[in-house]
Amino acid sequence: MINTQVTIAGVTFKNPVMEGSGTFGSGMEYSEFVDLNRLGAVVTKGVANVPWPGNPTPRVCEVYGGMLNAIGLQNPGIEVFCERDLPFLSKYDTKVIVNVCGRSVEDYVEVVERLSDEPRADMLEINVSCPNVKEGAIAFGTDPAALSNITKEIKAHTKKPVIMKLTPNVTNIAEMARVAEEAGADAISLINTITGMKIDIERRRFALANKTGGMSGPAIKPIAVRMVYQASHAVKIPVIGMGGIATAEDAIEFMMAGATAVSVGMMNFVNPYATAECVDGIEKFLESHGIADINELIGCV
Amino acid sequence: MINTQVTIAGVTFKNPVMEGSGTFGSGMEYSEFVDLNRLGAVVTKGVANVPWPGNPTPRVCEVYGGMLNAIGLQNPGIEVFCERDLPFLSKYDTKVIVNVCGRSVEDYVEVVERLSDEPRADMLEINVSCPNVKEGAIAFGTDPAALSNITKEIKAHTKKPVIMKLTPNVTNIAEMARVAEEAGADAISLINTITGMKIDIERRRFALANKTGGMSGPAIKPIAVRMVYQASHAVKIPVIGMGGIATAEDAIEFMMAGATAVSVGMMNFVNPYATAECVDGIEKFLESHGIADINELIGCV
Amino acid sequence: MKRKTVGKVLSQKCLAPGIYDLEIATCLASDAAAGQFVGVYTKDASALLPRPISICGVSDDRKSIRLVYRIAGKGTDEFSRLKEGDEVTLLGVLGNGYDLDKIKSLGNNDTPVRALLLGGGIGVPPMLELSRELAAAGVKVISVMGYRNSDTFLLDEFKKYSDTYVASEDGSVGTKGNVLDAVRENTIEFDCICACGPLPMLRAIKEFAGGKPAFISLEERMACGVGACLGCVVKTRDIDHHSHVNNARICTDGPVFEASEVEI
Amino acid sequence: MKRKTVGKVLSQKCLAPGIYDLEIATCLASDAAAGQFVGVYTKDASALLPRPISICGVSDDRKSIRLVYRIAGKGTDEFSRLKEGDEVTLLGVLGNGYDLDKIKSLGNNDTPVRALLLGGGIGVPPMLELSRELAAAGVKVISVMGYRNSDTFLLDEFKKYSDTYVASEDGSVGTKGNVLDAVRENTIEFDCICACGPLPMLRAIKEFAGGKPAFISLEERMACGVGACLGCVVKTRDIDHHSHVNNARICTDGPVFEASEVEI
Ligand SMILES: Cc1cc2nc3c(=O)[nH]c(=O)nc-3n(C[C@H](O)[C@H](O)[C@H](O)COP(=O)(O)OP(=O)(O)OC[C@H]3O[C@@H](n4cnc5c(N)ncnc54)[C@H](O)[C@@H]3O)c2cc1C
Ligand SMILES: Cc1cc2nc3c(=O)[nH]c(=O)nc-3n(C[C@H](O)[C@H](O)[C@H](O)COP(=O)(O)OP(=O)(O)OC[C@H]3O[C@@H](n4cnc5c(N)ncnc54)[C@H](O)[C@@H]3O)c2cc1C
Ligand SMILES: Cc1cc2nc3c(=O)[nH]c(=O)nc-3n(C[C@H](O)[C@H](O)[C@H](O)COP(=O)(O)O)c2cc1C
Ligand SMILES: Cc1cc2nc3c(=O)[nH]c(=O)nc-3n(C[C@H](O)[C@H](O)[C@H](O)COP(=O)(O)O)c2cc1C
Ligand code: FES
Ligand code: FES
Repeated sequence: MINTQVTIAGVTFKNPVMEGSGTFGSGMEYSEFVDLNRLGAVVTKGVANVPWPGNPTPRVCEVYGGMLNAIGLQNPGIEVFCERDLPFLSKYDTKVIVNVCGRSVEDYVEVVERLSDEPRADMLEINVSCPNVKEGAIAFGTDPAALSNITKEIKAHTKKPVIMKLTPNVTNIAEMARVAEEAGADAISLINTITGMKIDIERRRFALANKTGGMSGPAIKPIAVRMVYQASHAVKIPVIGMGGIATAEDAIEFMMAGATAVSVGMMNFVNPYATAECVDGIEKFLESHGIADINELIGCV
Repeated sequence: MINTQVTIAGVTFKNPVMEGSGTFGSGMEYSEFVDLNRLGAVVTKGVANVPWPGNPTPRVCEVYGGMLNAIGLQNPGIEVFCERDLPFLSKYDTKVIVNVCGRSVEDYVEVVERLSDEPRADMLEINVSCPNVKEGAIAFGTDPAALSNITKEIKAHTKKPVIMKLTPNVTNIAEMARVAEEAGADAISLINTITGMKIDIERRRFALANKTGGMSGPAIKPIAVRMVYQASHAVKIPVIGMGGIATAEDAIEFMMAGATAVSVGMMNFVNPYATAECVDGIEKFLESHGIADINELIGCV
Repeated sequence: MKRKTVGKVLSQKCLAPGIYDLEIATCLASDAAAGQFVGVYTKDASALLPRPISICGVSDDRKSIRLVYRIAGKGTDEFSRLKEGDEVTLLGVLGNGYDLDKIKSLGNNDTPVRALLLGGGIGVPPMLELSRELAAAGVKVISVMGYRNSDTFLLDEFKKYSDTYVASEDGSVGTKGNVLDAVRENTIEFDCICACGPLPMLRAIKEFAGGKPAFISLEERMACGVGACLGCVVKTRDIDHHSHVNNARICTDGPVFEASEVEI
Repeated sequence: MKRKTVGKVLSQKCLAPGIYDLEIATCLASDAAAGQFVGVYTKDASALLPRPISICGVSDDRKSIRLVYRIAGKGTDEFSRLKEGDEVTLLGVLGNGYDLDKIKSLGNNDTPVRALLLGGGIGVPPMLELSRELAAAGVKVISVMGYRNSDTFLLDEFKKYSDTYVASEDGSVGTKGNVLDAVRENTIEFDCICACGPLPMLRAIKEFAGGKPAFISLEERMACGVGACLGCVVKTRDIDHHSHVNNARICTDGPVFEASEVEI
């Protein structure tokens, strides 16, 4: 029997395959394509204390080997989320990681507290790295002191395990990982999108209404792998790796770099079966390589 | 008559198309493919005060839409450079930008001083951003104080216009641009490569002997465009933009983002005619769009 | 059920400069209806996102769909080189199409409902499948199709299902001007409007419709096509059921909306 | 003169499991010589760098080249699907091949020079063109080709130009073992060695050659293929002429080196 289970902060996942917050809705849309029971976890779209309308359109555009998005964290707010999305997810035998966004520490804390009594939320992922909202969410992710502060505040207000989702738009990812760990984070996830820009030269206009957007997709994978390697070697807490994962081979590359679990992000849009295919492919890889326990792969390079 | 000339720090280029340091040797190799007289400038491979052997192999690997390199700035040292490469380049009616690397401020200063009497070196580009040498060259590019210091030192030791080449591996590129400007840089160029990593999952080995390498190519273009936009809007000195440029359209996108000139880097390897095709394509674009002066495009978005 | 699936090209022809007509054998045909669309994947690894293209026709045996599209960039350029027998990967069927029951319900029992179909430019093709479906459902169809110049396409087929009028910007065929100019010129009467075309045209139609229902098909940049990414939203009059922030998703809540419901 | 140019596939066949033989009509054929290589471009936008593949043959009319390669990843996999008439983009001709004049000069006037050609695995193909050129130049050629198992390829052709011996790792054909085992087993005499194959084989040959000249063809990851990027270096005994740091560029200073000059 091959073991594909991984454990993060006491929560055991049947396999290390999740999807990137914001690329999978709350699972509902892709449940037509993928049996959600097969996933290690469903990571929900970022949710705030109140509904957020997000940014003006165009919000997405294609770039070489990837895309830019500036959704601006449109979300229905925590109430609708708890009433509709969590009950939907509770039908499935998978873990649920709720991604949380906010404009201020208080916003985050409000959401986190509201979720404390929701048994269906297994873990919280704190998005301090969205490059697409003006109000400073990204500042939490780029300033070590702010990251430390918000991590501590959140930890003080919830008993659920907390994953801090880091931004790649920093000089020193290892330092940010250490700051999160020291402030009490139970795990970190990375990378969020890298800030990019596209210009429509015929119209002399930005391709996105927001001017800049977050880049994701296979094009950013080498940067993500490097950061996962650097971060996971800087801390003892587990790392969830993502950035351009399309196949089981990509997932394994992240695990070898040091990730305990992995997320498929924009490649869901390109291949709605990508998460399930990663699960299958990882099993096949373990089998054909005679590896009894997936945990052997973590950081093995 | 359409004007394609651009001027940077008093040096006038017949057109804004150059190539990225290290991707074109000293022009010799590509002179079989491209008439160097057609280029705005030839930017030479980084040269140090003494010969550098560079890193062990494998030094390069392919990634989605780009490549990683960890050449480690192998170069024959400034003496051979002045005796062989500069005389070769002086046969051509193009500007020569000499890219300079070093391990310490003194190294840089030594090269810069040696070049002061070389009339064939029109400008100096100071590489403070190579991610592939251990000795800290990158530290000059990621630490504002170090960047300021080295810029001032170099300016104090040469009368030639100085371009500071910035690294994208920073949290705030606008700040780094401002630091360079305040310290006296005549121009800035960006982006150098982004640190990335690739793992060969079959062999459980890093694809590069150096573990990490600098990523270049079309995959990084949106990040480069964004940084050129941010940097050029933060300073008054001209910006030379690069990162994934393959076509005239790419070049124009960088100019619209704020670049006064542009460089073709790894795409020379994919299309050895890329620089000349950019020159042609830009002319055609100006013509078909009724633009009399290329300077109109700079930062027009 | 939505699927990503590989179809086979049955034929492709060029209808007008830059306009192509692609017939694809695919299991998606069994579900496809007027106003819906598919995502078409390129084979170009640099261009990963599916290209949304509307259903222009479904074969009678429901085994193939027809896409009519304009070359607008690298994806559609690649598609234009597809040949009989080539494979093409599709995501679909996507979106809510035109609500035929609603349209039928607009009439009274005596006279058939009169649906005015307005298509502008590359908004013409989806109207063809709609005209066929409406005609089959006993609705009286009046089609007014607008083109830039005399490079018209699909007109003969519209005539099979509808009274057909034409407008062209340069006046070379039909009414000189846009589709609404043609409607006015021909004093066409109708109970509802169904439209697809550029945003300014849709805005004008929203205004023009007055009290009558106008079903318009919207476009926006899309990533997922299935309602997950929230990339393709349009502002709505009422709170949307999904995000509760007056932002409907064009790919799933649309692309067809009642004009009065959206702020365009 | 080096060029990037589009060639046309004349034929492709599979020689052994995973080994393909591709004949391409291209202007590069006029300059190509044994030991040189071309960069072959994929059509896959995610895989941009040219794949270095050695010249396995040049047609008599110097209008086409022949490449024999093993499927090793996504580029070669794509190439294996090329069919007659397809276009393929090449960069070439690259590198310095074997120095025929030098090899010829190794003999005395009475007896012809005896060149021992050693090819291992996918190092076999470049030896074929070399055997042809050497034979044409009046050199006596002895070929010893090593394979993993009985899936040999090109052997019949070697026999046209040379005394031909075989080694296989599993002993299923020829000498069981590697090419040097076969050389010893057959007590082959020679004036020089020309070799291409995996690094351990080349290292053993360097040792084995003793005082005799051994020309070996090296491999390294390449980006530009033309000497500009300094990606593909090998440590050299002497200071290299380009960077003056005992690092020669395999793509331009090689890929063929005298074994005594490089540190492998
Ligand atoms: C619901 C819907 C239905 C459509 N139906 C048709 C149709 O039947 N026939 C037709 O010719 N066109 C149709 N379009 C427009 C069509 O999607 C674009 O022309 C096409 O995506 C352009 O792709 P490209 O690769 O050629 O262009 P590129 O500019 O290279 O595409 C780059 C990216 O931008 C997106 N994009 C570019 N233009 C548009 C656009 N107008 N709308 C949405 N995304 C765009 C592409 O999908 C791709 O992701 C429809 C659009 C939508 C949203
Ligand atoms: C001078 C030279 C001559 C060669 N001649 C032949 C030949 O005649 N026949 C043959 O089958 N093979 C030959 N090779 C090896 C051949 O280049 C690789 O097998 C091929 O590049 C693999 O490409 P891929 O896309 O299939 O593999 P991938 O692994 O997908 O390639 C990824 C990247 O790695 C590079 N790469 C992978 N393997 C090698 C390798 N062994 N050497 C250099 N680069 C590599 C590719 O070029 C590409 O840039 C030669 C290599 C060199 C350096
Ligand atoms: C359309 C879109 C929306 C996203 N929304 C969120 C979000 O709400 N919260 C978050 O933490 N990350 C969000 N992300 C980031 C992804 O979860 C992921 O970190 C990133 O896209 C990199 O992975 P990828 O390259 O596989 O897409 C979003 C990404 C995309 C493409
Ligand atoms: C093989 C290689 C070698 C390089 N060497 C240098 C160098 O010596 N000095 C330098 O400043 N930049 C060097 N660079 C960086 C390029 O000049 C350029 O900034 C970067 O590659 C981004 O542009 P691109 O995406 O067009 O390649 C090198 C890049 C590559 C790919
Ligand atoms: S395209 Fe993703 S929600 Fe519509
Ligand atoms: S591959 Fe660039 S120097 Fe050899």
